[in-house]
Amino acid sequence: MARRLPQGGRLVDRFRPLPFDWNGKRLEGVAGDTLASALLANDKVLMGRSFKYHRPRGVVGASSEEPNALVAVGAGSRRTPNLRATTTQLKVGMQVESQNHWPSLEADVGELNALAAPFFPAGFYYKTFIHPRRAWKHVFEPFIRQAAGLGKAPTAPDPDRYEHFHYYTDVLVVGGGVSGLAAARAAAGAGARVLLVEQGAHWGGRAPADGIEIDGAPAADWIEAQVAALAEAGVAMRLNTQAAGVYDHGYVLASERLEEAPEGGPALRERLWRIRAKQVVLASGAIERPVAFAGNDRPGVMLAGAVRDFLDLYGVAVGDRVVVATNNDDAYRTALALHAAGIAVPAILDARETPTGPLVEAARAAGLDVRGGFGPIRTEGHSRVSGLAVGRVDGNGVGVETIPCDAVAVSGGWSPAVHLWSHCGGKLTWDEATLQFRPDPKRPPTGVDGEGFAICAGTANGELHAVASLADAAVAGARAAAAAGATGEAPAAPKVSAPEEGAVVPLWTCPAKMPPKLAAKAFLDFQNDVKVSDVQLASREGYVSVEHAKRYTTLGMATDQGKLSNIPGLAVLAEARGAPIPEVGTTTFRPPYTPLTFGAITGSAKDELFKPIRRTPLDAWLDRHGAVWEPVGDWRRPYAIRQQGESTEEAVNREILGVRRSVGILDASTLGKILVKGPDAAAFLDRLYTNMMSTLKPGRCRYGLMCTEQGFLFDDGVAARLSEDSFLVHTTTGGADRVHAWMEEWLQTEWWDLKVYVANVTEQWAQIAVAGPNARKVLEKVNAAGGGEMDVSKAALPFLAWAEGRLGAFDARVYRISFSGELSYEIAVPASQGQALWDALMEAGREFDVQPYGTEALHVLRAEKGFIMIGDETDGTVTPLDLNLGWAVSKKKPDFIGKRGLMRADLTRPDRLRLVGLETEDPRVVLPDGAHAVEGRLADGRERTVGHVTSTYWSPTLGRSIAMALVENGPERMGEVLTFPVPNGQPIRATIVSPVFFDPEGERNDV
Amino acid sequence: MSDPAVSWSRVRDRGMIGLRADLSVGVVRKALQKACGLPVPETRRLSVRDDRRLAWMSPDELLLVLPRAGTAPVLAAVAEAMEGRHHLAVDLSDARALFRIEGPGARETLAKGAPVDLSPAAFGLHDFRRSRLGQLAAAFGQVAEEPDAFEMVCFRSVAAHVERWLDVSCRPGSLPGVF
Amino acid sequence: MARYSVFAIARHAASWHQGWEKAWRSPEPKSEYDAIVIGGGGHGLATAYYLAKNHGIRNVAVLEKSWLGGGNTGRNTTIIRSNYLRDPSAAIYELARGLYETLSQELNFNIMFSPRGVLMLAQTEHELRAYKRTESANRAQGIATEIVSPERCREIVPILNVAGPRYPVLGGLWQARGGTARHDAVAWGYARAASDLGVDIIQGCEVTGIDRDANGVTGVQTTRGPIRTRKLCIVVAGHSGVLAEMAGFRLPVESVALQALVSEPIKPVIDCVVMANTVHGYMSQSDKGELVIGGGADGFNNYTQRGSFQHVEETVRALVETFPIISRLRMLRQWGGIVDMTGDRSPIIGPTPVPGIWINCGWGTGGFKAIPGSGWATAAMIANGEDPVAGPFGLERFREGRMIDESVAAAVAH
Amino acid sequence: MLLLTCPHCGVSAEETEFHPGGEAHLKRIGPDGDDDAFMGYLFERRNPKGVHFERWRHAFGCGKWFHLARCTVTLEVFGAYRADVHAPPAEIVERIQARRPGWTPEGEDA
Repeated sequence: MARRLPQGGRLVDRFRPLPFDWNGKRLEGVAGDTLASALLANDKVLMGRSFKYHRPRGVVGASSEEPNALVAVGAGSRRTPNLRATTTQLKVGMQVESQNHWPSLEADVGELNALAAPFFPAGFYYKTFIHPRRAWKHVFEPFIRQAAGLGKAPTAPDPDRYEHFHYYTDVLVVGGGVSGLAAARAAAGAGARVLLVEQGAHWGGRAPADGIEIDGAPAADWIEAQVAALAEAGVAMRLNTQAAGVYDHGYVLASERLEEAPEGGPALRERLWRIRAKQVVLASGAIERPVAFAGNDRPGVMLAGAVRDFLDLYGVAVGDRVVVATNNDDAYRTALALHAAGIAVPAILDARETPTGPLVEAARAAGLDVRGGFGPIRTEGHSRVSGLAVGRVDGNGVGVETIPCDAVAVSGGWSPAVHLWSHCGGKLTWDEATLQFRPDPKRPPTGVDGEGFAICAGTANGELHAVASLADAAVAGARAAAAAGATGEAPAAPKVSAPEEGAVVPLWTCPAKMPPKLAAKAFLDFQNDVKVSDVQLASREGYVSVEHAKRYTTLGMATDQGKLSNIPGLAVLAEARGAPIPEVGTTTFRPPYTPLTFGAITGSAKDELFKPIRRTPLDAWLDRHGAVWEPVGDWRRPYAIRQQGESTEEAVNREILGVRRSVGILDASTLGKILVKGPDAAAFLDRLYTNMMSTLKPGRCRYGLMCTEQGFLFDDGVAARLSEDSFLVHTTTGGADRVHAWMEEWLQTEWWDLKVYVANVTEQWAQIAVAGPNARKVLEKVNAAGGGEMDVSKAALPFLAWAEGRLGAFDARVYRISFSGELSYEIAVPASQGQALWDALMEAGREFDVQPYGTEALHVLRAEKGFIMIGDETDGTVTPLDLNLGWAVSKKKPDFIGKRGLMRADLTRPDRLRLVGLETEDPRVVLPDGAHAVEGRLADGRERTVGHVTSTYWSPTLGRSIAMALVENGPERMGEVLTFPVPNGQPIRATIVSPVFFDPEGERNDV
Repeated sequence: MSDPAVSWSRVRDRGMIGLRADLSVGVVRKALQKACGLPVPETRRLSVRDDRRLAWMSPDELLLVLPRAGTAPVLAAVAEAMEGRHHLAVDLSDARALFRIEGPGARETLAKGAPVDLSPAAFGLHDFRRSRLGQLAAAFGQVAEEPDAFEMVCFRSVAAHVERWLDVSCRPGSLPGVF
Repeated sequence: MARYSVFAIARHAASWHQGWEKAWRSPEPKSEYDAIVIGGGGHGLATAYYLAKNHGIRNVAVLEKSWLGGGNTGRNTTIIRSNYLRDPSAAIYELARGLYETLSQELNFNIMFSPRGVLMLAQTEHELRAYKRTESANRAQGIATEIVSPERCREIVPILNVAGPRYPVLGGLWQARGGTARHDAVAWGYARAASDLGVDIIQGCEVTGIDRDANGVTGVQTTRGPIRTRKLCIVVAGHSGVLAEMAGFRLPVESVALQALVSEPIKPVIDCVVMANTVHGYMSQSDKGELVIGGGADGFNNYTQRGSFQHVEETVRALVETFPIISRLRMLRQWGGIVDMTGDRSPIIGPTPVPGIWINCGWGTGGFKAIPGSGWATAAMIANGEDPVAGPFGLERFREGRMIDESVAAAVAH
Repeated sequence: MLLLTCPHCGVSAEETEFHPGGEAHLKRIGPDGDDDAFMGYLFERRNPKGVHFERWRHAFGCGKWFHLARCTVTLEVFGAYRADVHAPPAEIVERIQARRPGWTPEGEDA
């Protein structure tokens, strides 16, 4: 059985027990445990169920490569699925559940899938479930979806917090093993600014368990000294920080795991480091490879290195009798460690015919039974290994003997962890001698200067032996520092003494030539249940590109991203294709290296920080007085201001009638305001607007249109000439930033000869529209009350004039412009004065029953007058002429933006959609938004549309519905009736009329 | 409730003037220095004198921050000094919001939102930078050291968002502690 | 070619699946073909299939420089919908959607078309009005879409946050018969069926030059030798400009990176496709249980198949706000594809300045959903010289200014 | 995530501070240009696999537009220069030729 040994375990404090729940049962681990070590210590070897066949699965590795031991931690809003038990630190009271089974981990009915396995080969679902057609959606797929999917999502929003942190460094070292420490020491020693990150909770990695000496000291002591020295040297060091992805120009994301939340209160859970490094040293280590043999997925079969880790780091024995199977020397360390800990190692199966070397001899000397040329053929047992049939690796797959055991420690060799290297384009090269894809130093990921910005170090560079690996790491650190501009002398590489190791031989599958029966039980990708037979089948069917094979079998597409399965799978594919491995190639590794929490990517930008809301100076008042908010661009504006017990619709109608009958006030502060100043300001605006602005007199305003180069209308507004050389350009709310950027673009990149400066002063001003027959009276009262002297009479301030001066107690600019058709003033004061002005207007307006109104009333008021609205009447394909605004498109000007575009064939087409008004036959019926008019049918029988509604409202002023529409030849069809089909109802009939429904002569604002 | 190592406040009594002119011209720089009362800063730097700051915004743009009462006189002075020269000077006192972030943790707080190297080695006294704070445009400069103090301007309409952001980013125990 | 079925599987199971034949033939290229399609993605393979199936043109080769479906066909988020505003778009995407419904049967290859519905969220008044306009246009176009209430949105997608503080959901445009399909299977299924009709599927064959004489195209130079033809169709999303240059004309396209990502697999939480365009994110859940997520594209020319992280960040931020329960879930894998962007973000299908050469490109971010319709219409245009569905997408529209612009609304309202 | 250096404020900053603006050195076609020339100006952008001259704006920084010479395949940046010029300056061309032997601006014009 698996158990905690009475002694050993460098990372655990066995005197600090930590109780936790496993599938509802109370278990006990100790401080320093991972979930995996704690579960093994409790003889919980079965930790999960596989994706497809729901086969019982135990832990295979001891780190981030783990494919099987995925668990859910926490409950409710804090439930986090698919966490690796091997990388999750045990915390007191942790609630842990296994996944993907029903009713229970031990008895999962899904396991029946496994019996049917022969009928579920790779790609079986492409070949089945085809008939009957509807069955896929209604029968097969729902079943598949339920069966798939591993863990369950949380049930409520995440209570915890995340944040981002930007960090810049000369050298980033990824990996805190001895290689990473050596590289960091070299880089820092050379004078570079260094950040060192380690995914795990401790420094030094596995070295202490490997019995090597560095600079004459045991690895553990050396590590302790180095960590202290690096901190002393000012190296920034982070544990529990996973470098997730390497991106262009040396951009690296790393996620730092912070403390889990105390019960209740929100915790800062993860910090996403957004690192920009001049050079990146990848000391990410190497990953041990499993071996594919029949039943190799049975709980108890583990990687030899992991078995050693559990023993050395946590004092946990994975079994009482452990068979070791290997093709290299490193696994002997595991055998020796087990033996030394008093655990039986009945045999070491070595694929090499005559293994030799110090480690092998040490094993023999310890009396261990080393069998050259032998390997694992088949496991026995059900949800736990009970025995291993062993045989010749070059045999026919018949076991010569079955060794009783409760664990098997397997090593198929090691592959450098090159994922981060290849995220950003680093290439790999196959090394036949060491049987590994190594980073190709000639083809690194390149940075902004076109030179490489990453260097692999130590085992991550394919230097598996400690002596070479630390030397390599030191060189890498020094090179990185130099490449980052550091000029200092890097310290000498640490001296390592470690036993010689013999060469590795291929051991992808056992036996090498697998009979189909065994191939169908030999797993490559544990989590996705991809077997040797599946890859062979993919090749047989012509899915021979590695990408095809991967996608057809799903090899390497599980949550471990193929860390264990990729290379063995590739070898099996190469074998099946009869091609050498490098010819078959390897797949591209995509970020992230290990899964990255969405919350961490979001950072603090959630809930009220999700996206900034722009607020006007009157926002608070409006909010207090019943505003119903709507987002407009990045602003929020009041759709209507509701009074007690009033519906929004009632409020809108009241506001409209208030304006028409007496007076209303509107917060127009969001309108864009751009100051355009300089000797060439007028000439510049003549090029920007479709109409003439240079003829505008100081003190006057003019409505203008702006088109794109294509000739499509994109913004409109009123420009006021402040002086000979300066204008104030009003834009739409959403258009302010775009128009400002548009102006800068033309001035900087095309017309840099023009002497013009522009400034976006939108937010400097609070702007309030006062509209209605009594508007002037209100202003006069404000004036009187505040002792102002501005003359707002028609004579002094006629329509389309503006004035600057003292209005009441306010220094104001007052514009006689109207978007409602009423007598109307827009008053601009510095934003800090906005609320005071608003209060003064409310006060002065009380006797006229002044109505604050919102955007919907504004829309209806303008529609009653037939004024267009950018975004309603326009959609990026509408010209000013389509909107009967030809009068605002200069014929005189030789050029303006859009003039050439407007000359193109389709824009001069006679039958373009053009703006008209619509009156429904039944005045009470309001046309739906965007309703399309149909006439006759197209060749294919569909109804032919001749136009669509652009704006449609109930007009309380007119006591009927009104609409504006774009209709083929519309203006030529006055009086004709159009038919608008509507969902489940009689088509609506409406008559084409002028879009100006109210006060066509414009008498009301010209007073 | 914020971390002892950092505190922030909204500064409300400042005026701001946006200036545009060709700063490569010596006489222009002299004229502006005279009108503003402090030298035109070098690229990405800040001129500081008492309670006035003049910030480099772009090759042809400056931002003057000063006591509100001083705004109108300086605008007049600029108009006079730049008479006949192509320029733009405009009161932006109400268009921007000003924040002060101070304490040993100020750098790391800003670095949570700004993609800028804020380490002491890279960002020093009177350095000034236009960048972003999270999703927002922001400009900040270091106005004092030991302890560090930064002043930051953003658009007035999003000041509430920035206040909230600073609240969250200054929570106790949330400083990485690497600067 | 032997038919696929559950019985076939059972039969092969007895012999440990040793007896399966190749899914498609991979012959040596002939010296001449009646027609050549450059590009072994979904659009190219579908074009070849319909040339053979609908028009009896079977002496056809598909030349793929790498592996079938290795471009955007194998890199997209597999959304299938036809709820477009403009008539030409609606026509081709609805043709495609209709063909998708029966494609598994047509090809005898389960492409797993799953009409689980596509919901587009309206999160501003302006967006809601725009979707109402689309719904009305769709009715006339014979496409079944409907405007649904926030409550109904919540019923369809229980994990949806309809009352977000920033952009509450005001309603949605719902196309019940939109959905998703297995992207690789679409390429493989077309390849297998086309091969069965006599089309030569040639992988690892890169076109290095295009031969022409006074009368137009005469053939192509490839890494596997010259091949003669008088009919050439270029269908190489992301690299169209390069091929066009070989043929000697320019295209109004720019190649940019578009990114997508998936989460770790979880038990089903979302049944349909949800698109939240105001905040720039869309999400569905694959049959494997992965949340499949996409968002915005880079704004600069890029051939690296790697996008910039801020787009992933923006998309994830948007979706965490829209579906708050995903905050603790994790991104498993992100990747990029190279997409052709045209001046109006609509595709280009039609003849080119070089007689005998047709182009099919510019699908931007939305090509997968169109594959069957695109192949169908392109094949018809090659065979008949014209086609009502493909017709409006010709190059000349850029000269005339006849934009097919789906990005309705140049600006937001006052 | 590109790392770009603004030639105006000299700062090397994250891509998120910039806005891309498409092909550089376009010649604006006005009312007297013919349809083909105008279509070319509006839509027919260079889309090379390799050296690309393009416009960027330091939108969150100094607000200035500038030109960038960049490889669209490796993302190598050859240099940035001011926006108010009609062609890349000699030192940029030299830098490109040093990095991409055989490349010529003329070739670009093909």
